Amino acid sequence: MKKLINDPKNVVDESVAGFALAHADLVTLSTEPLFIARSDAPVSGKVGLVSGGGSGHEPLHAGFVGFGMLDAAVPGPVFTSPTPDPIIAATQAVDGGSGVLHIVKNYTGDVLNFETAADLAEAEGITVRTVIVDDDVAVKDSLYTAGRRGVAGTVLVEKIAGAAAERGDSLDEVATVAEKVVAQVRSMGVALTPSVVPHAGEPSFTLADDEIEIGIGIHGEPGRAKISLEPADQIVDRLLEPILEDLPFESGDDVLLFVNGMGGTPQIELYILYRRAAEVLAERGITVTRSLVGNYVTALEMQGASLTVLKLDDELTTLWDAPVQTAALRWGR
Amino acid sequence: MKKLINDPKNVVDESVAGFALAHADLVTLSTEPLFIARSDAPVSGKVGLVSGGGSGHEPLHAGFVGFGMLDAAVPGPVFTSPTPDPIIAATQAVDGGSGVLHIVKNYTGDVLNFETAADLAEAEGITVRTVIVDDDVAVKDSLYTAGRRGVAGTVLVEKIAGAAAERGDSLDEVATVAEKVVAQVRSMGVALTPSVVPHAGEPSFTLADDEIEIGIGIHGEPGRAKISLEPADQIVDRLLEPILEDLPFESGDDVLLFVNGMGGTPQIELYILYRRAAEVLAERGITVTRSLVGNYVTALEMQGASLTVLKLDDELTTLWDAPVQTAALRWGR
Amino acid sequence: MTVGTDWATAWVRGTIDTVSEHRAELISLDREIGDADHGENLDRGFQAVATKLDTLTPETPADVLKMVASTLISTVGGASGPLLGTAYLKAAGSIAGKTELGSADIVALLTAARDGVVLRGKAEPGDKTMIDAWTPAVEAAAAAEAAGADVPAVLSAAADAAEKGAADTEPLVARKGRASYLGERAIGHRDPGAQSSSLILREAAIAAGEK
Amino acid sequence: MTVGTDWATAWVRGTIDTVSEHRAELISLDREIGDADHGENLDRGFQAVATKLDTLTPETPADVLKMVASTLISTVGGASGPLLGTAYLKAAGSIAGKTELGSADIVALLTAARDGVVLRGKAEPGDKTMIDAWTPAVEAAAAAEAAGADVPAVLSAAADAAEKGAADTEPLVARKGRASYLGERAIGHRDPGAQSSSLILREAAIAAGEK
Ligand SMILES: Nc1ncnc2c1ncn2[C@@H]1O[C@H](COP(=O)(O)OP(=O)(O)O)[C@@H](O)[C@H]1O
Ligand SMILES: Nc1ncnc2c1ncn2[C@@H]1O[C@H](COP(=O)(O)OP(=O)(O)O)[C@@H](O)[C@H]1O
Ligand SMILES: [Mg+2]
Ligand SMILES: [Mg+2]
Ligand SMILES: [Mg+2]
Ligand SMILES: [Mg+2]
Repeated sequence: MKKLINDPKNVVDESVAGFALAHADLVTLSTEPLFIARSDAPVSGKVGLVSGGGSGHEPLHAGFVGFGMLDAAVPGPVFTSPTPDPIIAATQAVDGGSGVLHIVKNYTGDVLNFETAADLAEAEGITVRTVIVDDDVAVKDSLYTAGRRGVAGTVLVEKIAGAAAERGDSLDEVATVAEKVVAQVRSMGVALTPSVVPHAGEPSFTLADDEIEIGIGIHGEPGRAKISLEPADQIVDRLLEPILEDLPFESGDDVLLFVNGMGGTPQIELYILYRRAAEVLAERGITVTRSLVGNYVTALEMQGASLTVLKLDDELTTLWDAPVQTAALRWGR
Repeated sequence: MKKLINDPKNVVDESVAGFALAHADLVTLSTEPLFIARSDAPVSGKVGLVSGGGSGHEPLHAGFVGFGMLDAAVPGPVFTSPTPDPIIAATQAVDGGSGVLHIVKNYTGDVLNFETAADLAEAEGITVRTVIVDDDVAVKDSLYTAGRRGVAGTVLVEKIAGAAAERGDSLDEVATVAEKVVAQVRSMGVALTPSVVPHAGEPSFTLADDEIEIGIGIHGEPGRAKISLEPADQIVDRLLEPILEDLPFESGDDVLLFVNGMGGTPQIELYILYRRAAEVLAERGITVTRSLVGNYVTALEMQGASLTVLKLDDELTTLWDAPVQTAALRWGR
Repeated sequence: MTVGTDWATAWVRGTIDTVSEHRAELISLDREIGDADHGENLDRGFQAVATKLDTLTPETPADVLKMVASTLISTVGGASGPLLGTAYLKAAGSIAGKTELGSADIVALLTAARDGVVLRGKAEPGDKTMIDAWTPAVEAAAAAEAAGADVPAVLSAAADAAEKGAADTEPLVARKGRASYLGERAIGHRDPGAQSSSLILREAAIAAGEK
Repeated sequence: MTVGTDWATAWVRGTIDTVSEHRAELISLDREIGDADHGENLDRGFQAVATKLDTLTPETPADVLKMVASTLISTVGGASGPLLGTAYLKAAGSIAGKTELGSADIVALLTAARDGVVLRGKAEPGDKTMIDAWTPAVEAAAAAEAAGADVPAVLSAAADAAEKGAADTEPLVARKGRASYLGERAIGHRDPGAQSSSLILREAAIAAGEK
């Protein structure tokens, strides 16, 4: 394991400290308990948005704290949900009197810790609503599993809900928009190499020199199948098929196409994937009206990528286009 | 070699095509010869900015084409300078009548091909000036070498010169600002793992499990020394010392601190480096007034990072802060 | 024969040590079918418990278990933090105010703990979770108590059953937690949470003086 | 004995093949002290030359060399593209208009090529570049011509000297090109550009019928 770290125990604290230093114009840092909040939080009258989860997925979530997106991000240890304490503290810190929305990726740990935090925050008099993101179509038979995982689609939920909150929507309205995004977004990923959790020091899974894992999760949880390495275009077809079938996306739909890098994949490869995905969508009569390409929801240094498709309508498009000013996503100001 | 590619021969063409599709609002693509230009090029009366070089360093350069930065980017084959033809074509495409600045990283191939292109473009009646970026302090004794390499500092040159051009500076003025940035910026990098050029199929160098390469170039050219893996803070100290000594940066200076990922390094590690670098600068009385952290000048999937420090004054700060709208760097609009 | 606050304290001390000793093993079980952090998570939690224990002057066993509950909830995170935290919290509730616990109290405590995990996690037996250690443990403890066993024997029966339950998770497909994403591929691997729960229950028996 | 357009065409055809055969070897030399693309760069260039050659109806050797020059400049990129392109361009210029070349013309051609590389790249002998193949080649050719050698013998002498020159780059520290960043670490590795230039010069001799 070669990493640019000091003591593995301090990875999250030091990284978050560096993040807060580098983006002091956007965020403030709380160390005890650990969370990152918008520097102007709480914004009076605005619905507060809190997300969080295990670290190792950067820029998710701290990179999306700022105007038009999240009010606070709560980083847990690497690949481990944060405990309720910092979630409660972050919820209190960003409550502007109009309630707080928790955006939670669907993992047992995240759901349980946010649930506990929401109960306790409600007990303190803060209205909390929770939206669970579960966009990963790789998980089949969700009745017999912990349910679909929340993966790259989370960024789209955070951006769009953030814009709704910023324009003054009520907590229920923001939650409704967030749920609409969840209902209309689907993702699936592939890994070429595993990632190494710093405190574990060993890869979380192994792949042979010519093997890839289709349907990988963002913690390196195995996916649908290990297969032999194929040309990128075929891999795109393999990922896109279950995504398109699932909603289903249909001819005439307008969509946002999001090619997400898992952390260790060079950008030159992400755009090769984008090219093919755009081609397939065009063949099916689906129009890509918005796009996003880059490392947004990562799994440490994993080599791989995920494809995400979100069905757009006027409301979602307007909210996507609205100004956002965060470390990792910024436009319009 | 596991990569998300199709035929290695088509990597650049397919990736650039995907890029142009994903960012059709910002850029237009020319395929024969291959270059990416601002969608509103040529901007009448504005100095045109053209950069380029081998591919594999994305988002450099195409990711920086757009309002307030480059007018065109010319991608060569992976790690190989483009030939003069596309450089000439790009130069013609973006000439708004006020001349064109070529921003060239200091490698023999880049310098020679841009030089030939500039000669031929001048013969066509376009005034061309060239700025050579050579910020890499890892190369010592530049008298006895091809000179210092142009690395991550190139982004800062492109942003600041782009802002100068956008506000209406003349070609000479834009060139003068670009040269000022070159004079005041210094970088140095480290690699933990090599990158694999698609057509070569093998790593360009090897590092043992506990070895890192200090002073690496962005093509995997070896650096100053192979050493044993150390804690991140020590690595930062090792990189920063030659940078600070070289200009030298002094107590009282305002600087932009730029931590650049080489492509395969997770963001969580980049911010750990940022934290220590900011700490060292503070100890020396140097004030970080602007910052940039991310994968901006990469070497395919190489794991590693570089540190860049730019001495700022009011003019450079204003130009840095000016609006920019490109795929990889965007603010203010 | 009954057990009291000293037993609860000894149980927790034993757990701190056993979790620390088995940290790597639990990480590696979790690497196979999860995300390689279970040992790290529990060790972080029980090290925090160790610090708190030094300053605690508990009057009842419930005081000890309540502290463990809130510390685990505050420091573990992941799935196991709220689940085990709730287990300790409900266990403490079931013996609130008591200073001495007999066999029936122990059965009530174990049952409450298990019910707490089910309440939060909604897992059923056979889902390949920590429930597969807790449920056999509760059943074995109840049977032993019904047969007149004393506290050490009840706890030994619970620990034996939990160990067997953890081992019996190996052939299962998981239906809860991260391992559920694996489908058939989880077969052949022991559930890390069931394993850690069986370690915890063994310490309860040892603290009561099982031979 | 003189050589003409057929010789120039044969030389270029031979070069296309030898570059393709040695592609991997040149990549791997460049991997050691550069960026692993020299074989790829030249092969891309000479494959483009191959396409052009099929449609070219050259009247003089200079026509052939000019086409090679502009094709390499347009397709190779990197350092070697403009350098070798200039070499061919200047070589063509030195024999402009001639249809038959004697020994003195060959020496002039080689000298012009070498001077072109120096003009663009500013390298000196001993800098561990392609110049270390070209300069001994020019000198050996001039010496052979002065001693009355015919064209094949002049070109053979040049190719022999270039081969030796390429081998002699091995102990050198580089002072130009990417390898210069390596300092002492370049020692022990042959310069890829010197090697490819020696391959090119050998084809010139073979095309002239060297035995
Ligand atoms: N719904 C659930 N009910 C009961 N136990 C569960 C449930 N989900 C997960 N677990 C237990 O939690 C263990 C994993 O804990 P841990 O690795 O610490 O958390 P995480 O899965 O968040 O990384 C699993 O081995 C399993 O025993
Ligand atoms: N300044 C120079 N003068 C002469 N030859 C040079 C010079 N710089 C580099 N070369 C030659 O170019 C060769 C490398 O070519 P190539 O690998 O194709 O280009 P790049 O270095 O741009 O990747 C070197 O081996 C060397 O012989
Ligand atoms: Mg976890
Ligand atoms: Mg090259
Ligand atoms: Mg786990
Ligand atoms: Mg090369």
